[in-house]
Amino acid sequence: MLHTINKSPFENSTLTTAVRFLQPGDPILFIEDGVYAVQEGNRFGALIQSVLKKNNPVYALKPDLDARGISAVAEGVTTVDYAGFVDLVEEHQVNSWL
Amino acid sequence: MLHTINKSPFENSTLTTAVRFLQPGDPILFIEDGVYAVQEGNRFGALIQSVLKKNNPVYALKPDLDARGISAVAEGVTTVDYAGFVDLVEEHQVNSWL
Amino acid sequence: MNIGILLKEGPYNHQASDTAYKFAEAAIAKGHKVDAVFLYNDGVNNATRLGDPPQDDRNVAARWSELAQNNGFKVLACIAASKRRGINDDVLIDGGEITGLGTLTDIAIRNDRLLTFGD
Amino acid sequence: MNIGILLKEGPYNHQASDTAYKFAEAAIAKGHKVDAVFLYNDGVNNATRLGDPPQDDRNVAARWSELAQNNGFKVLACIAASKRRGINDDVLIDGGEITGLGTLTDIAIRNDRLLTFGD
Amino acid sequence: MDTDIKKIMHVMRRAPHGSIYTYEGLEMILIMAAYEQDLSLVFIGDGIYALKKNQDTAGIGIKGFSRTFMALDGYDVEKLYVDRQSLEERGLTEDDLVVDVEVMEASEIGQLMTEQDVIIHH
Amino acid sequence: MDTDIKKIMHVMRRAPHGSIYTYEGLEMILIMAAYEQDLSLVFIGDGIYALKKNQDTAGIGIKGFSRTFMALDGYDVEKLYVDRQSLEERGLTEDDLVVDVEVMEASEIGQLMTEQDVIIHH
Repeated sequence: MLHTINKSPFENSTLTTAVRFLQPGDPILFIEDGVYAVQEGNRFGALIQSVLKKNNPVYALKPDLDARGISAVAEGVTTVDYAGFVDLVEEHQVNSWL
Repeated sequence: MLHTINKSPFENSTLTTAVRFLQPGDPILFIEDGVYAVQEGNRFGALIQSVLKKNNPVYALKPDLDARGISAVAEGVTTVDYAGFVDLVEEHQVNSWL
Repeated sequence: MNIGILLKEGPYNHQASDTAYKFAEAAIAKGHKVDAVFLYNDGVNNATRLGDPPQDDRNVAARWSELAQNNGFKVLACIAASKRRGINDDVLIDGGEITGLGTLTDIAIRNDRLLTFGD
Repeated sequence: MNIGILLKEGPYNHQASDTAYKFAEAAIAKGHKVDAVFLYNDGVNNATRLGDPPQDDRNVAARWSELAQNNGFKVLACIAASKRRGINDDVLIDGGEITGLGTLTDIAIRNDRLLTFGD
Repeated sequence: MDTDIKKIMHVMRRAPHGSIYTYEGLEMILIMAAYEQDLSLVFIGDGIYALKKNQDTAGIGIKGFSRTFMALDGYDVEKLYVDRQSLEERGLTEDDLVVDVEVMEASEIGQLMTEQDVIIHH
Repeated sequence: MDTDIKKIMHVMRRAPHGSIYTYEGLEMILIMAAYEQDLSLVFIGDGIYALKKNQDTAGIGIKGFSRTFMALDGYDVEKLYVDRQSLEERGLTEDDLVVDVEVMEASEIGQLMTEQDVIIHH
């Protein structure tokens, strides 16, 4: 199950809520304002690392990172373009946390 | 300066952000989903009490409380109807935190 | 007291338009003057008369139209925000008008209060 | 892979419609079939052809209309949500259609994926 | 044929009345209920507030709908799950809700999510 | 007459691109700037991200606008205040921003708020 998150974790509880429901192996894809979660050096770094450690792959949509001027992402986060988003949807059912 | 807050503090950072900018004496009025902040016995009780202790009056819009089934509000919170909202606006300039 | 209202969300999807309306009603009932309601962002969607909500629900746009006409104010929709969202003179409620942000500036300057309602 | 898309926010105000469009484009480019785009909540505002954004900006509704017609799918607007918000047959984009929630249920049932975009 | 029955989960996440998502979500669920799929509703975060007893919307001029959740049973929609942590954080108990629900841990709900064909957040 | 000049504060609170509020807010500010009022802009929370350097929106197909903040100076809009805590929480410094701003404590910004005739959040 692919979880997409589109809200900034600084203003909205979506990320902290969604991670409670993650199952082992479920990937997360950050899109839109959600990508602020993976900016290197911010205070969500520990949360992102703990998700990765539980074998949940973490992705972020590169066009959304670029649009927001985020060039460095937290270690272990994979960036994908829209085609990569489609690839993830091929592999998984989708749970879009709005 | 009257501060209005219309977001649930459980999902959104608006309340915790807004209180950092409060000046002594500034009243807060909770409206719409903001009124969940003053439901008696929830985890924002301590924050509401600390605001009240700094001489910031706390109001909540009764029609919004009623709509959400909130009958008991935290101690020290005053409920007002739309006419009371108008009274507060007569007395203060308004800062609507969206 | 003279009051301007800035409304930043469309009807139904968010409570903002309902709260603004209830506030305006109460202010008028207490003898205050609502100078104008200015619609911005998705708020311009309050100005279309094409809405056709269920019979047992409120008609947000019609209600604004009536309150405005009965109390001598206009429901003003920002032209740039309106064009983006497909609001034009052909679909406008009675008492509605499409105008520029300069008008909002005038409203902010000439009134005792400018209240914002949104999401 | 057959894909249905559920779009819950209107154009411009939120990025949802842009992301859904970019995703649909990419899926089609990779040989997948977009079965339908279903508009719900304020999402129905994507179906009006009255929008007239600045020349240097994208035209969200026109873009959906074109993608739908070029790829054999419909942009479907929920009738109840549309009536509330003033979307009707007179303002509908080419490739758009007003329909019921039963159609969304069929889309959910018959496709390999149903993706939601919103706020 | 069982394989034609899809598992569709509706996730209610917003407080009622401040926005229309929960109300229009419920309208969607009522229609889907006629299609004999395997429907479930999950209440997470502020979504739980939609089930709060004693909502009286007369003062805000918006139609109430909490009682509509009581009608779901008649449509054979019987899987109503509530996230325990969301409930407790809000100082609420099952007695505060208009319908019978099953209170579950996030891990259990997360497991159910992985079994779904479609998940829609409202 | 000084008494005709109103103090109008615009509070930027949203991240850019995910929603239109900051962009349409900036359009409002550019018009208001022609009216010779006492304008100020305050960046709080995710609003700070609107000023982030090196935004490239080509990939999402939305027009960028961060450079428009650089034009404000030409409209005599020179009061740009940033909340220190919001900046630090996001791991950013003044060097990350496209324009010169004054970084202030929340208490100072709160004091400025009380002096305003009009405050508009975007």
